[in-house]
Amino acid sequence: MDLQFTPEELAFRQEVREWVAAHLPPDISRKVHSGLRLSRDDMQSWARILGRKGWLGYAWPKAFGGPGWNAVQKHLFEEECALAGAPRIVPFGPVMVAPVIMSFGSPEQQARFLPGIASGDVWWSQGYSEPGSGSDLASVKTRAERVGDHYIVNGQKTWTTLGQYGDWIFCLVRTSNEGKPQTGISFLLIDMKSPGVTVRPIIMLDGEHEVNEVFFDNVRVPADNLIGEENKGWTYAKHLLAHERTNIADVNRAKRELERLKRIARAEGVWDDVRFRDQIALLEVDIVALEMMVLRVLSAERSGKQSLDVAGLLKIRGSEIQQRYAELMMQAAGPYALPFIQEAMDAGWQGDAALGGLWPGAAHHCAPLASTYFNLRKTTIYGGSNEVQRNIVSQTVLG
Amino acid sequence: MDLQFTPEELAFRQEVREWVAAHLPPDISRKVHSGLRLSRDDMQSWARILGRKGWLGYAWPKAFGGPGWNAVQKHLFEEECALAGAPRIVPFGPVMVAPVIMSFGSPEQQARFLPGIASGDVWWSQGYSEPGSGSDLASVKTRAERVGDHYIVNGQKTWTTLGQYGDWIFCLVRTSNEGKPQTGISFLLIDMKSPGVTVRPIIMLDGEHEVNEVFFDNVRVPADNLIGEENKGWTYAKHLLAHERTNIADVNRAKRELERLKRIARAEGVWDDVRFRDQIALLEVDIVALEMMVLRVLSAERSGKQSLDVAGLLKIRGSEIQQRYAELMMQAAGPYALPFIQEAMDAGWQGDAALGGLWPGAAHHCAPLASTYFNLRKTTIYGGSNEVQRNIVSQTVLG
Amino acid sequence: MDFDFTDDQLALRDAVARWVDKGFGFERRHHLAKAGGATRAVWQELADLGLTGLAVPSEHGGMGFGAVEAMVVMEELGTGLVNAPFAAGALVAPALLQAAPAEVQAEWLPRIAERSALVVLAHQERAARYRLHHVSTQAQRSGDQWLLTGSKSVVPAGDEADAFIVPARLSGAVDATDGIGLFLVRPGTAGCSVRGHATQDGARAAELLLQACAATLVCEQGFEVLEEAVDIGIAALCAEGVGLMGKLTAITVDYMNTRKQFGTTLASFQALRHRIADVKMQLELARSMSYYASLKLGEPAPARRRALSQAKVQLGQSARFVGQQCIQLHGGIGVTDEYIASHYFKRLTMLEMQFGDTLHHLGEVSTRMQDTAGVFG
Amino acid sequence: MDFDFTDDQLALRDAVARWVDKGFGFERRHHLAKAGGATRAVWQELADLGLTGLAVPSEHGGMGFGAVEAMVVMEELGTGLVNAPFAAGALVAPALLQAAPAEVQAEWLPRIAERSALVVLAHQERAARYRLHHVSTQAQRSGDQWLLTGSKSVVPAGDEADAFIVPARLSGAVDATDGIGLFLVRPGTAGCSVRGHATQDGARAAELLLQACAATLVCEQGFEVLEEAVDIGIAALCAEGVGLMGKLTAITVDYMNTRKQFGTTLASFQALRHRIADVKMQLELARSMSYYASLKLGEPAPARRRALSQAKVQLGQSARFVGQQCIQLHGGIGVTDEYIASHYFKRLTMLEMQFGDTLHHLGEVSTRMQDTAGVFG
Repeated sequence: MDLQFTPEELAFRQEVREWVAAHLPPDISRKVHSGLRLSRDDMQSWARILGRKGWLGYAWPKAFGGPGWNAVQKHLFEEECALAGAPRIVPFGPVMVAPVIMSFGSPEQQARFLPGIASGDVWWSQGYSEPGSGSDLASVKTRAERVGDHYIVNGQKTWTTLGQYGDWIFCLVRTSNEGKPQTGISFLLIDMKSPGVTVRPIIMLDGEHEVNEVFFDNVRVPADNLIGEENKGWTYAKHLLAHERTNIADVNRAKRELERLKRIARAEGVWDDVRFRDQIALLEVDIVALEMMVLRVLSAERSGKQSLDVAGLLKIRGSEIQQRYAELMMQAAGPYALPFIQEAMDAGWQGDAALGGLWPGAAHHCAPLASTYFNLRKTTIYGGSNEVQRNIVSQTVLG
Repeated sequence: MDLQFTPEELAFRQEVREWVAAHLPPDISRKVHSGLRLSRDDMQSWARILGRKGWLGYAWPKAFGGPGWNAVQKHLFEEECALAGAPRIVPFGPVMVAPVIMSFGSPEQQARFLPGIASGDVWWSQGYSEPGSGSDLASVKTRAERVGDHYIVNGQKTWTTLGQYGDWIFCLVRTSNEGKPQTGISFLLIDMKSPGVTVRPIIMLDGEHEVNEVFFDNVRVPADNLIGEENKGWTYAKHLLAHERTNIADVNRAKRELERLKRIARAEGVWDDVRFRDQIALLEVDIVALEMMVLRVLSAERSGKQSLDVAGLLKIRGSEIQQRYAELMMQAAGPYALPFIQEAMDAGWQGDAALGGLWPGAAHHCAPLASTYFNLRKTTIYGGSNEVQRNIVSQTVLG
Repeated sequence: MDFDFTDDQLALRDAVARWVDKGFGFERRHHLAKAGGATRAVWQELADLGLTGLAVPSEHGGMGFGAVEAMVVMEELGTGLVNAPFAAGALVAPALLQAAPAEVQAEWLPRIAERSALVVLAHQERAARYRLHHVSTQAQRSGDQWLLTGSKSVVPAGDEADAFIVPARLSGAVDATDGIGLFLVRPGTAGCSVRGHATQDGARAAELLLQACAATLVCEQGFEVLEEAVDIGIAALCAEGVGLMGKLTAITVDYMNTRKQFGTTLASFQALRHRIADVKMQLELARSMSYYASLKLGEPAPARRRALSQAKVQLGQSARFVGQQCIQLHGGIGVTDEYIASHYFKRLTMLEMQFGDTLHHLGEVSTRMQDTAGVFG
Repeated sequence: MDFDFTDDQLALRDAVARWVDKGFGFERRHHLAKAGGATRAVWQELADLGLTGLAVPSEHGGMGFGAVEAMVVMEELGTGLVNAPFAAGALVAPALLQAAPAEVQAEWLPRIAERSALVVLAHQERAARYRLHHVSTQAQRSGDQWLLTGSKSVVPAGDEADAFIVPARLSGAVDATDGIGLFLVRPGTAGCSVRGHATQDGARAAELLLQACAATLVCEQGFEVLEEAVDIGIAALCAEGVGLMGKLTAITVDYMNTRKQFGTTLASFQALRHRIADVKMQLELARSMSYYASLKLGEPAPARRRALSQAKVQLGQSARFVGQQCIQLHGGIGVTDEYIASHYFKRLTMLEMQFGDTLHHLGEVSTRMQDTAGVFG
């Protein structure tokens, strides 16, 4: 047992740290550290920078052009990116669909799709959820009918994160109504520029356009775009979910945000207020405990000696912690959390210069706090709601 | 709307206060205020004092010799008794079986049983729970077979509080196996001195003998002791449960114990510790809110204008508050909560005089604190566990 | 001891409820919020119902109603998610103006009651957090007039108001309770700049900058009046919160009884049923403490302050739990702008940051604790 | 970064587990507790296994094992609900004696390792609460010997110990960190009175009264040694707590899968299933922080103290939740003396009141917070 990283791991971390420091655009990291709005360009330019280095697919095996890192290295890479204020990698391409294509796609599909994912040039979206499906993902209603060498797709997906930017979308579609709901699902890749695809925004409670509805109206999709076998899509989707790793806990982001919370608490004069400070101290304990749980998983993954089935716990705890730091930041702002000035979410916003510019009370850092709190309510709902996660955890405990 | 009591109510309270002050034996109230062990004599002597005044059956209508008080008067009486440090009235006779006898018993049964209950001379026990029944009270297995003018009773009851002192016990017994479980239950009064009745102690986690198992081995019970009709006992039992009132919240006791917590916090030097004091402040808010909820119920009961179906909420909250003040008292004691010296639960215990007597550190008031904390874990389990109460509350909310 | 409402109070409740039903549906509310926050139009409609004169003494043309009537109205405004500055303009401002000279009262109170003037308290300063006695805005006498210099933040409906009541320091250190005067300032006066903005809960507020701005004296020793007015504001928030929570709970219950997952309604899952039982608990505790808050407003300051802080602590705990859980019980739809539940949630959240948050008032409760306990303790 | 156990550590764990399985069942444990608390007999059995020498340096006949081995043993002792003073005698005492002069070490450490002497820390004073620097017991030089006067409370296994390590004040105010010496006191010395008593968790403790009692000097500046030894004690409690919680959870899971209510097992009720998921969460968080506690023991004092306080806060939260909920999930049987779960609950509860409670350590975490965050922060 050892809490320290090996010299090799430390050297690896140092290499990542220096590279990130040299390549992450300062205007982007400034936005991330301030909780401000990221544009499509912000996200994609960072993806392309990583892509050029070969690190956008940082979890990919060497056979597919990835760096072939082990679990600890992946974690250290994630940590360095998070602490440096890099945008989170938009996961739908490199983290979600790519492993499915690697495992179940044909060599032709791999050659066709993986390079664009690895470079960050092609933006992928996820087409799982449908209106009414909620936590019951297998209740897929979007139909794909085989007609000659095409599928004709009709139906609707929803909660498609950043789908307004999507070039391609991977979808669960229903190709059969026989048997259990899970057995008639196929995994289909769809070009979002195809005729009949419509993307409509869903505005979230914080006023932001982050998710979408995607409609399919007689969309013709070449049969070549089917991954693996027809009606086996649920298997591939489960494979994908099983590969969601410790990053589900988002503990590195939590560490960065805890540091930000401390800065905000200082600026708002509550750092020395014993009651407020105790709340930060409790959160700090929560984050250390979560990080230790993540490290335990990494150690178990690397050594293979002990299995540690705590993915559900990491999701539950990680999401609760995200909500908690957002809540404390908002409460630190006090009355200055109340204003709602959407423009203030953009970096460089100066507001009305007549009153000295900036946010009311000139408390500019307070601008995104309430919105972030509202936004992060989603974390206990998406990715398998925390209620569903508790079902899963109790299954492992009670049988 | 008015938070003040009427002059009549205030005069009533004053009358009760003065009477209790004059009649409650100081050695008993000292034990109650210190959380020490009450003997059978302590409980029964207070019951008899109340009985002589006609106040043991304080909720009884005038027709049966009660004072005929309204809901507010009953509450004020309970409050004055609690704050003065009177023992809780052992409810099985005057509060539980008496209303059933009044409503469903024959005039002969009323004449035979009520006087002994009203005077405090006859100690009643409750025979509802059985091994394995838990929260599912209708799963009664104790059988009563009619043979001539007697029932022959066989089976076992459990969790019989203070059953070791019982003269009589009212029981739910199974007289039929037909239909739903609820339909074959009868309500039977059994003399505990009958041959075949055995009482065995259950020692609780705090080391105290508070509850018992009661065994019935071919016990002959005169059919005259049947209340109402055979197989209708579930109806009577439900009537009894419906008459459990706001006292279920035990808010008056909570007020008394909060005052004691403050005294203990002072003595232990944590009254001025902002962290500990905040915990007391939070509990104080909880208790005020619970008391307001109780008062709302009383007002609704008296006026009949608005109905307020919050019995489940009162049970849940009241029990949580009891557990919380006990926990805070224990934590206030700090290391002095650790010793377990059973004799110290008796008033007047002086311990080993060689070391100055009394509790370790001479912190005598710490003696019962951990035991009380352990003991009160029962409050969220008994009387319909808080989980069952949440089922009931959700039924009223969701249908 | 009586918690029944009188027939008049029930009629008042019905009047507000009818106006909400007929004229203030979600679409209008949503539209107002999107357009940058509620406008004077809604305030005007409440004036037309006679409600703005609720707390104005009858000699000034108001109804001279008390705390219970205010509570009844606030609860219904909460139920309807009405984002008009009613508490600020119709409850807090009249309480402050009670301390004003007769001629100031005669000038403003009838206009509040009858012609819907909107007067609001502008007390929040940058470094004050929730401490009412932290006042750095300076008041200086210049000839026969008072000049104020300083700035105030997040003034409710600040760019729609006809006047501000501004605490300003006549003497003493920045956090002394003595030496705080109350002044009336009109927008448009030289040296008074107002910058309005929308708020997270669909209303408006403003940043107020005073630079040697002429002001009318309300009273020279204003701290106790300020405290009492803020307590009135807290009671109003408590009642509004009860309305918000009650309606949000009802919306959630409806959703749970219709929305299906895994082939059955949400309402059939025991874990969710227990959650709604806990929601009901928090709602009823908050309602109990809202009654308590309103009924304690007439007590002497120490008992009143303690009670109002207790109530705000309960409100904070209940609003947080009910808001968060009702959104969670909805799932995805609960976090969208198009669905009404998220707007109830946002307003419930913002109650926390007004007139002192839960930690602030927990501190007040802790400081003011006595040896006794309970409602009458 | 590696959380695997070595084969030797796993063998150590097995050895303790086998002893528990064979020789320390619930009946024996229950009997010992009823008879007034664990006796030297259990300590002797642990000595026979070689465990009392775990932390004693090899030059004194011990195994010289480190923090991870101590954690492994404590976790198993927790699993087995072993009420012997192992942490006090085998972990905390050797840490304190490290600061002693060579001859004192040579006298006591081999006896701890080989002949099962029981030496315990006696530091708790009436007014100190959890502050280690609050020491009012006085040490005075008289000729060539030291005389101690004062009293110490709730000394673990105090009436079964062969010696006490007693912090006493050489100089300074009652709460100064300077001027605290450590002394070794033998029971039976003139002026040393010991009054033993049972504890809530089935062990024993004692009240120690010193009246000009002759004592051996361990070290004159003892505060830092004391702090480090207490941190070792905290890590031991964390590990024991993990063992206790793990086993109590397993007992509860078994019960839920067998006990029927309303015609079905408890394990089929979703509300209870979610509760056990939350129990599992608290267990795994506590386990994570137990690792953290042990692995941080070797760090410099500021980082070590911060980490150990963080771990104790987690232990407090987890032990409270797991203990309370596992009892609740059992229903009535859970609060009886005859059933093993209640004894796990009582021991878990008492962890809170040893070496500083959750609020105390939350204060430590708060005071020691830095700008950075996380395990390596």
